[in-house]
Amino acid sequence: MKKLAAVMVMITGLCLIAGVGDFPNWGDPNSPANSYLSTYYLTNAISDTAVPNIVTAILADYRGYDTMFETVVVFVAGLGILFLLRGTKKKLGDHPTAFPSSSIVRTACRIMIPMMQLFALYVVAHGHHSPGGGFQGGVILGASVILLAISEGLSDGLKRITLKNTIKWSAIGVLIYSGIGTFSMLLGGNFLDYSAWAPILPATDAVMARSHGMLGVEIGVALTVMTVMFSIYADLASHGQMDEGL
Amino acid sequence: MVIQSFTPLFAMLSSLVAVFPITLLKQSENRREMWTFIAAIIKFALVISMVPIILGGQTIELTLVSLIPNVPLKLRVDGFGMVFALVASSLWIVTSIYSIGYMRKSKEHAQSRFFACFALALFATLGVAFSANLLTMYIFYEILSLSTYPLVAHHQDKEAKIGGRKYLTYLLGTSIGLALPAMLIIYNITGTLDFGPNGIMAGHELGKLLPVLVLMFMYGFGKAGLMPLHAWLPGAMVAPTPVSSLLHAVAVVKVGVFCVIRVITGIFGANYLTLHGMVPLICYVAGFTVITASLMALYQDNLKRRLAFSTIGQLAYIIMGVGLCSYLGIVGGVAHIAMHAFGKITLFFCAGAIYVATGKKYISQMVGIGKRMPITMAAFFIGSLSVIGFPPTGGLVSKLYMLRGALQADMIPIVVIYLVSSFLNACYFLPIVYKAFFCTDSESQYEDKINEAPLACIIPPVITACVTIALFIYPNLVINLVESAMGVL
Amino acid sequence: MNLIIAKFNYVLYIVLMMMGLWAMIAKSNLIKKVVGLGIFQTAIILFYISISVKKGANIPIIHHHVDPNHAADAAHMVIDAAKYANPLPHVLMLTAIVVGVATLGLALTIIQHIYQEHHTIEEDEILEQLNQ
Amino acid sequence: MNIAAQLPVIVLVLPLLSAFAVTLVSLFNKKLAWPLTVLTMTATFLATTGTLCSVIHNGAIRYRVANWAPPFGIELVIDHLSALVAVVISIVALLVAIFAKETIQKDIPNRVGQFYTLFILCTVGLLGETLTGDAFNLYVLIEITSLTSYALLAFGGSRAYFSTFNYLILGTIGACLYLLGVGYLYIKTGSLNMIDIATLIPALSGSSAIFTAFILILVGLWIKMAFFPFHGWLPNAYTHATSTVSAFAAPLMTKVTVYMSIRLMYFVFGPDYAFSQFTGPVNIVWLAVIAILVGSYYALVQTDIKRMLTYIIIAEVGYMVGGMWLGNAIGLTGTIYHIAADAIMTACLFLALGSIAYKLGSTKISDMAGIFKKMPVTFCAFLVGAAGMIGIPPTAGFFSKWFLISGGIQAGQWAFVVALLVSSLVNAILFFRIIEVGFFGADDEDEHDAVVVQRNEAPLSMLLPTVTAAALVILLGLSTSKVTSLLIENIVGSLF
Repeated sequence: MKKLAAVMVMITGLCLIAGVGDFPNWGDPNSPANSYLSTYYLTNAISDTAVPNIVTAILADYRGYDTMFETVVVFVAGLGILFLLRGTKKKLGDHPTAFPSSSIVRTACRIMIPMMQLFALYVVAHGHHSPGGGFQGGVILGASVILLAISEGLSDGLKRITLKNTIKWSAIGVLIYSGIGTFSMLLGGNFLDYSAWAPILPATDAVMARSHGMLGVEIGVALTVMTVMFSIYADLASHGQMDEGL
Repeated sequence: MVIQSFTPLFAMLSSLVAVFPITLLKQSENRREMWTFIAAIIKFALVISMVPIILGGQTIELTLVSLIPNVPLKLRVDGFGMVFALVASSLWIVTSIYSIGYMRKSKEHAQSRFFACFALALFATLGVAFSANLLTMYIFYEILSLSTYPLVAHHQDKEAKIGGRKYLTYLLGTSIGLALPAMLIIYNITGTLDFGPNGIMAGHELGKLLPVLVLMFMYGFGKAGLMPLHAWLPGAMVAPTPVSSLLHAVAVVKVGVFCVIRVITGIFGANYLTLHGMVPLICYVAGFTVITASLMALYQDNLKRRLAFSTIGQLAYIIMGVGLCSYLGIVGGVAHIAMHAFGKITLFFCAGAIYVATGKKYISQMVGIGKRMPITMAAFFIGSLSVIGFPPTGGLVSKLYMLRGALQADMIPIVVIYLVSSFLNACYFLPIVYKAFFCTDSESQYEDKINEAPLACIIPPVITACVTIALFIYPNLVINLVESAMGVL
Repeated sequence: MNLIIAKFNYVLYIVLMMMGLWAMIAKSNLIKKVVGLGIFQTAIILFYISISVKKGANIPIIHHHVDPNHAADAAHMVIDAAKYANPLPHVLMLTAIVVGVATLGLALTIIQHIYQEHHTIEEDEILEQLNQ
Repeated sequence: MNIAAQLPVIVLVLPLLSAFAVTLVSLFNKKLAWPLTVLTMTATFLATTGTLCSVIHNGAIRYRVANWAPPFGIELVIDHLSALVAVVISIVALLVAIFAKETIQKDIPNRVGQFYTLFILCTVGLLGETLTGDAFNLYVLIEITSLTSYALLAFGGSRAYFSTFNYLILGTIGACLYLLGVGYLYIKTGSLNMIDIATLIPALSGSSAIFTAFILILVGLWIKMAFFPFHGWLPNAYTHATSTVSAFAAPLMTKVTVYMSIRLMYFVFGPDYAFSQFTGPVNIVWLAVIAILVGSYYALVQTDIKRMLTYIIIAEVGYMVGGMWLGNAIGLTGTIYHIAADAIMTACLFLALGSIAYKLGSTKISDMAGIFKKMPVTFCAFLVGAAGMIGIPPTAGFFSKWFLISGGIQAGQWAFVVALLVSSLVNAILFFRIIEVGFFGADDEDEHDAVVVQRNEAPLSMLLPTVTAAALVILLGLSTSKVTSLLIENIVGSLF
């Protein structure tokens, strides 16, 4: 069995490498991948969307449809894990129910958590101009909550964000994203066409409306990612029991 | 002349619709059987109403839905189909009377299922008779196979289940494994499946594929019971006698033969087959079955099994007659569907009546039975005369046609086969009758007292026996219909 | 030769991928399989990201000194695409990362359940139990 | 808002939004989850039907999401093929949604909302896969369907976990290979839009990278559709899942993946490219033949109906892959028609079996004794589905076989023709084994000694979708000509 697997892996690898010979050289600025679509994005994104971070512009606008489903993937992961783990009565094994944590850890975390959250908000909000965005910010936010659960114990963490709330806010996060898209439809544009928002936003032309729309969806993304990250942690750490874990 | 009319559809649907009241009225036997009757009579009346049109040289057509490019679900009534439909629908009425008597007397279970499936089978039979193309015919052929399966396995004991399994294995196996690919090959070559007056193959040279296709069709419609794919028919005799009589003497087996006839006349075309030298192939394959089945019938002690082998032989007769591809052969073959049907159903009715009255199944137990059941055995005698082809019965007429057809086609060996098998027929039927009536008192297993089966089991064989004689006197009833179709061809 | 010198990155990632694939197929420990899955996905992410590399290019954030509130000015800006790396693969891989996280989470959940049922995470032992 | 113009995206957005609505609503009132799901699925069904009508009348639709011109933005492409598949998905999803009520209420009363959310999102994923015109977007949607189906399939009891884990590993390998294939394509073409790539490929036809991409994408999808020799995960995963989930996954997952492979093979690489790469000894049709025979063989040795059906699915995948590799119009017609026919037939069988399992608690053949008397309507529906699988006219299964065999004859692939016929016959044996037991009781007991069984039909919410599916099997069969002339000919005609 192992030999067969080895042969299969070798064959797959050789096939893949055989295809590589035909690639353009690494870093070739004139390769099709680096010149065709990417040139359009690099040269037009600012005038199209007024967002200098091209990655954000593509992520939330040109390929916003992808990103919406990406957020759905996050949501599905959170919900799916919850669905599978909640309601199981059995214990996974012995893990300490009372959580020993030293005051050094707790104090350090107390200082770190607000800093992290502040930074996370910056990452979300400044995604247009610097590396960052909803996913990145959401993950940092989620990490801060997980840190809380680690330092104070899971049940303490769950007091801040209850399980019901994680489900609720993760759904609301995706709903914000898809809702913004749907609302563009109601305003007469295509789905996710934020420029349709221009007439109802104050002092905004179609290009800026795209920029604002992106901020909206990034916030939705951040909400979902944060709550799902915490929910996954809480589920896995306690095997769905939501008691003291880890 | 082609007439558009819904009559053939209504004729088919009359029995399909009856399935619902029959299944729903489980509690009340009388009302349930009344529905069977009403459906049977309506069906017969609708079929009869079309006879004058067909005799007038016209055909009736009706396109229902389009299924595949160039192949719609389409009905077409011509002389051939008419003969078959007339036989099936008239005999359904008679069989209904008979089965009510039989089923009640022998206190069968699941009678609702029985009558419902029966009605469904008749729907499919008429569907085959009225099909305008091969696909429509195939559809109804398969529906018939499935709807008769519960009838075959009706007794639900081990024997019945094995019989049912055999039944389905042979019929589905041949139709899916042989007929379907053959049909597809034809469709791919010609782009159509409509039965044409002279076939649809004209202009297409098949070479070595042709004999293969012919054989695929002949064996693919396994209901025709050509040897060596005949074993399902004796196996299916485990079914209650009304089933054996209507379905395995008339509807199901004749559907198989009818399909082969349609393929020979409507798909390949008689001229095409003659031209390509396929006649001997068809005739010898069928001829082999005729002789072998007759010989095997001689050795059967179970009366229904003997009848079954006789049926196999007679079916091959018909295929042989049509396979001659001569005018008279085809007329004789199609007419034989009707002639044989009435004769053979009489025999089955009698076998069932004997079983109901005495519980006896084996021929060796029937010595002297004529004294106890004279009417039944008299009908049996007339029925066997018709199957043998002896005057004054309809069987003679069609056999003569087929014999002349063989001469017309210059197939002397076929003439010999016909004669030999008639002799064999006589050999396996007449001794039964002889022993039933003319045995010495010491041999007789029955008292002299007349003790017939219930009236409902006696009237049907008498009626059908009378019809076989009537068909001898007025053969034109059938022959004209067939010839009207030949005129179209 | 060109294959190794000019495209060594791709070859490297493929080797990495195959290591992951090997772990997924041949390892008996379920956690190791999941680790293999992670390696495989990460290698693909690296593969994509290396597509976006341009010699001498910077990250794809446009240096501009236009007031973003007056986007109309931006339209007149001339941007030299060669100065910035290809942004598209980055976007695509953000998705792939997310998918990787989601798959990993679900896989771990299922492994927890498997452990609960069989008290082991060795595939052969589980199969033995299932075949009994 | 111009509803007609937005219809293609409404098909997706409607269930997507309501999935979250179901989550939120069920946090407060769990009883609302089911009606809301059924309502959503009904609306989705109407939307897909509307899209189909619009495609029939006005031709293919290309919808620009966010109003960016392709290839820069993502576009949805709704042609006759994707509209057809979308309608099939929405029909099956609607039927299963109705069916789910009782079983889910019984199995997981406290997680109803989560179940329906995952269920709707899985449908969204499937619909998205059919409608999208972007190669990378397809990957995201494949993952949405996969992740939701992992979660749904794993929830099915103790044995389900391990089988789902295997599915997860293999499914991820499949999806990753697809992703890698898209990467290879992207390197060579620089584009992700399917139609755009299709215009770039002819110039690159000799490239080994494109060929590798082709193989990667094909193999990736084969793993996901359980095509031989990658079929190992499917039987266990579908057998151990609960009946509702398998009734949803079994008809749709493999079929939509087949659709994707048609889309990529014929509309991205193009038939010319695909067939020029595989000529001579390397012939995919032979693999399909083996798949059909292997599936049929393993189906024969099963004693559990559900497991038997899963092996039939493997054989059916062989039908479809074989049909699309025959390289002629009628074979592809057969494959496309079979996507619809097989989805509905499989749904019919699994729904009927789910109802039986709900009442009986078993899906073993030997436990089916007297089932006809107990659940006549359900069993009749099962019979219709079985007739479809065997290929008895006028059910839809007959016509798909008709086209596929015709295609095989035209292409001269006699092995494929024989394999199809053999599999029909094997199916006949399989189902008549069940039918015999169902009608007449098990072998050893005599009918007259058997206990009198009371009629004990499944609840209406299960009966209704089952009977509808059975009716659809026949209806689709009778409207074959319409489906082919209105939809499939448009697709196939543009390719051959």
